[in-house]
Formats: sequence, C-alpha cells, structure tokens
Amino acid sequence: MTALLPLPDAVADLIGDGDTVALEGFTHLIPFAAGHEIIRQRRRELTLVRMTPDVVYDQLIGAGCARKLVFSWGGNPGVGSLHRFRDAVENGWPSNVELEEHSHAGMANRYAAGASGLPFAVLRGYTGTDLMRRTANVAPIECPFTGQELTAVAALRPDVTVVHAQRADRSGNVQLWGITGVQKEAVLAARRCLVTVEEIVDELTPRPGAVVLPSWVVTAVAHCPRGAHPSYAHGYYERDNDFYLAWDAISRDREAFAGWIREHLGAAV
Amino acid sequence: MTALLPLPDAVADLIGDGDTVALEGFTHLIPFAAGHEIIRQRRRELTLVRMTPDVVYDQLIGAGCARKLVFSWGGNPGVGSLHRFRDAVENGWPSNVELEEHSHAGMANRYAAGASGLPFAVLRGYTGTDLMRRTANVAPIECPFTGQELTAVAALRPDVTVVHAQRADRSGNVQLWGITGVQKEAVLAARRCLVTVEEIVDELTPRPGAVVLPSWVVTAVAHCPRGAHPSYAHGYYERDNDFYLAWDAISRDREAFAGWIREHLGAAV
Amino acid sequence: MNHTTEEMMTVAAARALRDGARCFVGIGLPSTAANLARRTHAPNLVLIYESGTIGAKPDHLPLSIGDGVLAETADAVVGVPEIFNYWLQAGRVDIGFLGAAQIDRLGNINTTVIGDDYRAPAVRLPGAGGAPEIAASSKEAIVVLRQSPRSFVERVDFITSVCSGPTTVITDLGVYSPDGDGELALTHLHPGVTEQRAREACGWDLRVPRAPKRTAPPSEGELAALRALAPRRKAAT
Amino acid sequence: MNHTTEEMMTVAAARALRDGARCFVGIGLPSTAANLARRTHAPNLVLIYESGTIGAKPDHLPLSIGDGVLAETADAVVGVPEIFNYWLQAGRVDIGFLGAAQIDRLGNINTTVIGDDYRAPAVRLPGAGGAPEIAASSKEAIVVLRQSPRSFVERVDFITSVCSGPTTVITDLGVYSPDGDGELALTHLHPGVTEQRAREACGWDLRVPRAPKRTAPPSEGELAALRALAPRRKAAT
Repeated sequence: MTALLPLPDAVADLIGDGDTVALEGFTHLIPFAAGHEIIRQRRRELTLVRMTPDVVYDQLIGAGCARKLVFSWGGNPGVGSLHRFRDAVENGWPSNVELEEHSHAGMANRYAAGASGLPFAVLRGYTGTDLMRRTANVAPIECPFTGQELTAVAALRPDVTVVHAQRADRSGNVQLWGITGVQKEAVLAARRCLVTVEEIVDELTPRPGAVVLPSWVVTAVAHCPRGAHPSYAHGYYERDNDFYLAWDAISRDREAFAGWIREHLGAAV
Repeated sequence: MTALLPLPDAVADLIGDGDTVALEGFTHLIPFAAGHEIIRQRRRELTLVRMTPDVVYDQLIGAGCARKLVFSWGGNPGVGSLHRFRDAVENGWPSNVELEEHSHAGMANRYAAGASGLPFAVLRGYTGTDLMRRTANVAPIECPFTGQELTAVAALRPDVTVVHAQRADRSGNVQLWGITGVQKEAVLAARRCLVTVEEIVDELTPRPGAVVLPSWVVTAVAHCPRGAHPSYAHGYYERDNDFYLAWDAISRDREAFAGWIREHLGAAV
Repeated sequence: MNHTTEEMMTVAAARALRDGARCFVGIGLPSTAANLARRTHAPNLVLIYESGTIGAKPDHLPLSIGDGVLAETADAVVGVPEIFNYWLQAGRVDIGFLGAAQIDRLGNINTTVIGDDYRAPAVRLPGAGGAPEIAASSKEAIVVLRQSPRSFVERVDFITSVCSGPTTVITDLGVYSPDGDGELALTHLHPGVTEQRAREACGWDLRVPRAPKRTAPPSEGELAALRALAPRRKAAT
Repeated sequence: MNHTTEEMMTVAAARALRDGARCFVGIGLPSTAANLARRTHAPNLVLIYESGTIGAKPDHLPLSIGDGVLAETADAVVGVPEIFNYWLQAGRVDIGFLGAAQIDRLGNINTTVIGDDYRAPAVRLPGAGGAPEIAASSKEAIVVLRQSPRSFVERVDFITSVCSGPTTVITDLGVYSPDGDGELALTHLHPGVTEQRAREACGWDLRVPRAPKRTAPPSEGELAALRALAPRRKAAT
C-alpha cells in the first residue's frame, strides 16, 4: 500500500545514487519540488529519463546529478535553449552527460511497452533519420503477416518514476487531469513511483478527463502544494511564465546558476 | 464531415453485402438497433467482427447475414449459450459460418493495431493454446533486443464499425461514457463508421470518464433512442435482463426465432 | 444450516481469495465467489473485470462482467486494450479467477469446443474470452467448475488456456492442485464427499493423498452472505 | 501597413493552412501561424498538439504546446502515446507543421546538433521532439524557418526528420518546394525580396524559376489579427 511521506523522506527512500529516474509531466504538472529535493539530497550518477527535459532537468544537470540523459526534446519551452544542458553537452560542465535521444513517439511507446510488461513496442518512425545510429534501443522489425519493415523501440523500465498530480486520497489513490501526457505509462513502467500532490482529500470525486492511479501501483505520495511551480497545475495555478523567461539569464551563467541553487534550494553546487 | 442520417439510410449507405462489419460495445451500449436494421435490409455474406458476439450477433447469424465470424467470446452473458450461433456452427443452419477465434487480449490488440495504422500488434498470449493453430492471423515474433519470443496478431481493419453512444452534437462529435470498452479502437480501425446515439444535443458538456470521437472520424450519426436495448446505456436506461433470459427460449427453436424476427423486426428469415 | 454443493463450491472459491489481493474476475461463477469474498473475509479484495473496471465495489451482484454498477463503483475505468495490456499482461494481477467447461490431468482448460472435430463440434462453447491471458499472466490461478467425467478429462478436446503459475481447481466435490510433475491431484474433499465419489467424477486415475484434508463446511455467516447475493445470482456471470 | 520579415513569414505560413484541414502543430513558430489562420481564413482548422489536445480552440496564443487553454478548449484530450499512435501515425493528419534549425537541399530537417561531431557539437539543439513522426506520417508537411547560409545548407549536420509527403518550406524571404528530383527550389519571393538575396541566403546553388511568383503582402486584416496575438507571442512556441 502507498506510504504517505514528507517529500525529503520519500526521495531518500525511493531514489538512490545511480538509479534510472524518470520525472514526467508534459509541460503541465512538472514535478519541480521533487527535482529540487533530489538536488538537495545530492543524488549522483542518475540516468535521467524524460520526454521533455526542460527547466527541471536543466537544474538537475547543472547541479551535477546526471550521468546520462534519455530524452526526446530538451529546451526551455517557449523561451529557447537549456543553457545548463548545453554547457554539459558542449563543454562537459559540471561533468559530461551521456545522451540517448529519441523521438517523442519513440519515448511514448517505450514507456507504453514498459507499462505493458513487453520488452519492446512497434511504431512507424525513425526511418531515414540519424537517430537510429545513436542508440541500440531502436531496431528494424518485420511484420510477420505483411513483410513490411517497421521500427521497434526497447521498453523503458525506470527504477523510479516521479510525477505530480492534483490530488490523492488518504489511501494513496491518485487523480490528475488536464493534459495528462505520458504520466500513467511512466508510472506503470517503473519499479517504484513517487507522486507529489497539490492536495490530499477524503474522497476523489470523479472529474472529466481524469486519470486515476489506484493506490496499489503508487509506492509513495508526498503532499507538496505548488509542487509543480513554475509549471502549472490545471485548476490550481497557472504557469509562472516570468520564471521561464528569467531562467534564460540565470542559467546562461554558471555563477548565477550556482547562486540561484544556493539561494532557492539551500544547496551547494 | 459527419452525415446525420436516419438509421435505414445510414445502414444502406455504409454497409454492403460482403463487407467486414464490426459492431462493438462490451456488454454496455451494444448497437442493437443498427443490427436489427442490417437484418431488415437483408445484408448477406458479412464477415461479422466482435469481441463478444452475444444476442445481437445471434440474431444476425440466425437471420442469415453472416458468412464468417471473427470473435473471442460467444455467449449470452449471464444466461448461457447462443443457440443460433451454436445451430450455425454445429448444424450449418441457416448456413455454415466460418469461425476465426481469438482471445479478448488478441482482439483488443488487433483493433488497437488497426487504429494505430500498424499491420500488427505484439502481446504475451496464445502461447501453448490450440488457438494458434486455427488462424493465420497469429504468429510468433522475436524481440530484437532480448530475443524473447512473443506473439504477433494481425491488425483488424473493418470496412465498417458500428457503435452506440449516449450523445452526439449537431456537428457529429460523439461522446460515450461508463464502460467504454474497445469502441474507440474499433471506430479508428475502420474505413467507415456509423454511430447511433441516444440524444443529439447542442453541446457536449464534459463528463467524467467520457470518450469523445471528433466528427471528422465519424462517417455517419443516426439518432436512435433506446438503440442499445436490451443492453444498457449508462445514465439512460438499464439492461433489460428479462429479455436476455427470454432470448434463451426464443433462440433455442428455429421457428420461435423466425417468429420473433418477423414480429419484432418485420423481417423474414 | 444445510447447503447445496454449488454453495459449497462458491464458498470454497471465495475463501481462496486472500484479503487485499488483486483479483482478475473472469466470466461465470468467479464473480459470485469474488463478491462473496468481499462481503466476508476479504473486504479489501481488489476486483478487476475485463470490461476495464479496476477496484469495483458493487453493492449488488453484477448482471454481467460489464454491468454499470462496476463502472460506478470502480476506482478507475479504462478501455479494454488497456486493461489487458497495462494491468493484466504487466503482471499486476495476483489471482486470475476462471471458470471452465473442461480441465484435464495436466491442468489445461477448454472453453472452446467439445468433440474431436473443431469444425463440426458436438458442442460449441463460447470460446476463449479473456481466459488465455488471465491464466498466463496472473501470478496464480483459481479455476472453478462442476466436476464430472466429462469435465475432468484425461485430455481436453481443445486447449483454450494454460495456467502458468500455481493453480487451484475448486469443484463441487473438492479442491485440486498440480503435483510436482504437473498432474492435478486431490488436496481437499468437501464435507460429505467420499474419495470414491471424487474418483468416479474424474476421467483419469486420480491421485489422492493418504489422508485428504476436509473443507470446512460453509459457516452461517458465509451462507447468509451468499444467499443475500442470491436474488440476482441466477442471472450473474 | 508596414510589416516585419517575421510577420511576412508567419502570415505566409498561416495562408498555407486550408480551412478544415487537420493540422498537427509542432513546437515553435507553427503555433503562432496556426492560430493566426484560425482567426483569419481558416476558422475550422483542426489544431492537434502533441500534448494530446485534439481540436483545440485557444482564445489566446498558448504559452507552450501544453498550455492549459488547449485542454480546456479541445474537442478531446488524450494521452501522449495515443496522440502519436492513433491520431498521427494512423494517417489522420493532413498537414504537419514544423519548425527547423537547418534544412538541406534534399529537404532533410535538423533540430539536433550543429557541427560535425555529434558527441562534441558546436551547438546542441533541443532534439527531435515530435518532428520525425510528424514529418513522416502527415499527408503533407509545412516547414518554417529563418533563411541564412547556416540554416539553408547543402547537407544537414544531423538528419532529425524526413518529410515523406509534399513539402512546403516557408522562410522570411520566400517559399520553396521540392522539384521532381527532390531538390528544394524557390517558388515565391516575399515582397521586396530579390532573387539575389534569396540566393545569398542559401548554402547551395539555388534553383529559381524564370519568373518566381510574388507572395502577396500581409493584408491589414492579417496584420491586425497577428498583432492581436502579439502581446503573449514572445513567449509562445
């Protein structure tokens, strides 16, 4: 059954150095608070998985938590580059980060395969691109009925997936709505999962468009109001777009970045 | 864009002799009215596809519409056998019906492959069973990453899928809720689709658990209040369980069956 | 209280479901037994139906595996592809709970045809439904069926489903499990059933332990709970 | 009214979207152009975003492809695996609408790295996102980018995406389409742009027709609609 834990305890219990960790949330409900706690606890050598490694992964990479990044689009959405990500890839600061990159469709299907208990998924994709040469996790596959050649992608099975949701009940059943992205698949593909939530309520009343994760697939829930800030939580708060714009300048400069981490997370870089 | 048509016109326009036709609805929202119209219009040589060919397919088979049945479970749910189905298979009355049978997981994945524009889907299933020997649409497939052997099933692409839904708006956007089964996949896998609905409304207000099919994937909508009777329509009417029980006796006897079709559908068998 | 053999079978099946387990409830008598378990010793049993309802808590016995009460009371309702792929196939189900028309010495299940000729069967049965994957992907399987020489056979006429994990077969006469070599053997006799009767209702030379255990008769509480379910039971699957 | 080259590019891109088409809107300037089209000549344009929103009708320019206004105004919101598998891959999208950092003579798109060495790139770009499958599975593709010898190149440094159907490339200088042999060739020059300028901003020996067509300048209505979108435009993707 689900453990209801303070965020520091949940991160300490679930995430270890060297783990493969997926933080998901497609523009919406990005688990920033959990990412910050990972930085505070100085986790190292993580393989970070995420379709859209945006500002939260820029922070984790800049803080030196990442050994490898598995992803499909790394930018500051609506703003521009991720400067800490670029500094790591282009200049090896604070350390080199190995990249494994895919398309969105490939990543989504890799999570779906993991959630389905299959070793791979099939799609039409990657054909003719240089992406195929850059990872062993993509391979051609032939349809046994038609002989058509398609593309297989290996399942993703993170050690831990972290997502943010609007609500959980006291048993640990989780409810999220709005743009629900790939969160269900990322949770079901993982060995363990942590869900941070805006609210803990007595009862999850049905909501249009809601995804519900039953408590028995949720390892831990942590109550983190505004835990998705500066991204948004549909029905709770809007995206803090000024922060995304401000991040461009903060993250361009190593000192300014370190200062921000120190000041806002109380962590040393 | 979607055509709003009377049911007889919709069936006449969309369904031809020899077509592969899927009527879907998993216990809930079974498109009985459309099935009855197919019988009235004396369609012949249909390949009938359905995960759970229950009473509606018993009627279609008994009325001589079917050449072949592609399915995974053929019974009168909660009651027992389908006597018209059994009479066709065991005694060739009114004609022989070719069978292609699968598991539920196989059929669901075959629709999902069709909806995805893929020629096949992969699952763990059929292994060690005699089902594999009975169709060319199931084959072993090897994972290119792990070497594990899994099962491939060929995509289903019906010429026409028919489903029943609670509501459509005047543009032909469709909304259904409650147990939504495999209807989305069956619609998206088909070349054409007909949706019969309880109500046509000005606006589809959001509903918890609703599936929405945008008008541009819906070929035709027909307004058929109680069009799922004797099955149920969540929020509109309950299952007429007495009918399911009564069907057992009606369908056991060829004469009683023909009389029922004559009396209730105004059609000759 | 007196009880029928069907009641004994249902109660024995319900008892096999431990509280808190995630149980994938197949079509047939399993739904009655699973709902009985939820009303007796296993209030936290998680019922998963192939119609896509996860954690259903029906207040009356569902008329079918797709009854509206399942959707209304479920923790989550998902589509049919998802219930099979993300929930069953991924190994999240503890107990797969199945009915059967025939079972054989090696535990193979038949729900497809009776007779030697698939194309011209003596009896055409409903077919596979969810059973092949429920049997293969659940951590363990429970199979319930009435026992007779026609249902307990040396070799099934058609292999519809094969249980891959530990298996318990519960009949109106007793309880059976595979021996180390995979052959189904008696473990329990229900009250009043003789070893001889179990042997006679079996199509192979049945293995019986020196002293078979006895199933405890249904308690008053179990019978009362089962009979409270009964008014709509006849129609339930 | 005067207009900037970026406004001309956006207006030209918007015009390429015919009313009623199903348009998969990639990240970058495409979202601005698609929303402009919906406000001008194509009120029934169906906007599909990779965040899973189908038929979004935002009343302001979304801040990102996952803005809440997209979910609130969509006909349907689905998960990310579904939007790619059931909607894009299945061939339901008429127009795939993409940005790019580089495009080459043969129409290959690069959004991954600038530089010869993938492992030590001169510039690390965001990567593929949805583009490879948008380019491959849409019936036709529209690509928008600012044109320069560094963005219009003989051969891209990394092939991220390959358009499989008819392709239109719209820049701040003009409009391009593949010739019969697949080589990108000029078809239209924007107002005030010389053939010479288009050639200079191209990294290969550009094919130009004898008399290139001229793009009509933005109308007052187009510019007014675009500028009404503008207050939040800087932040839009």
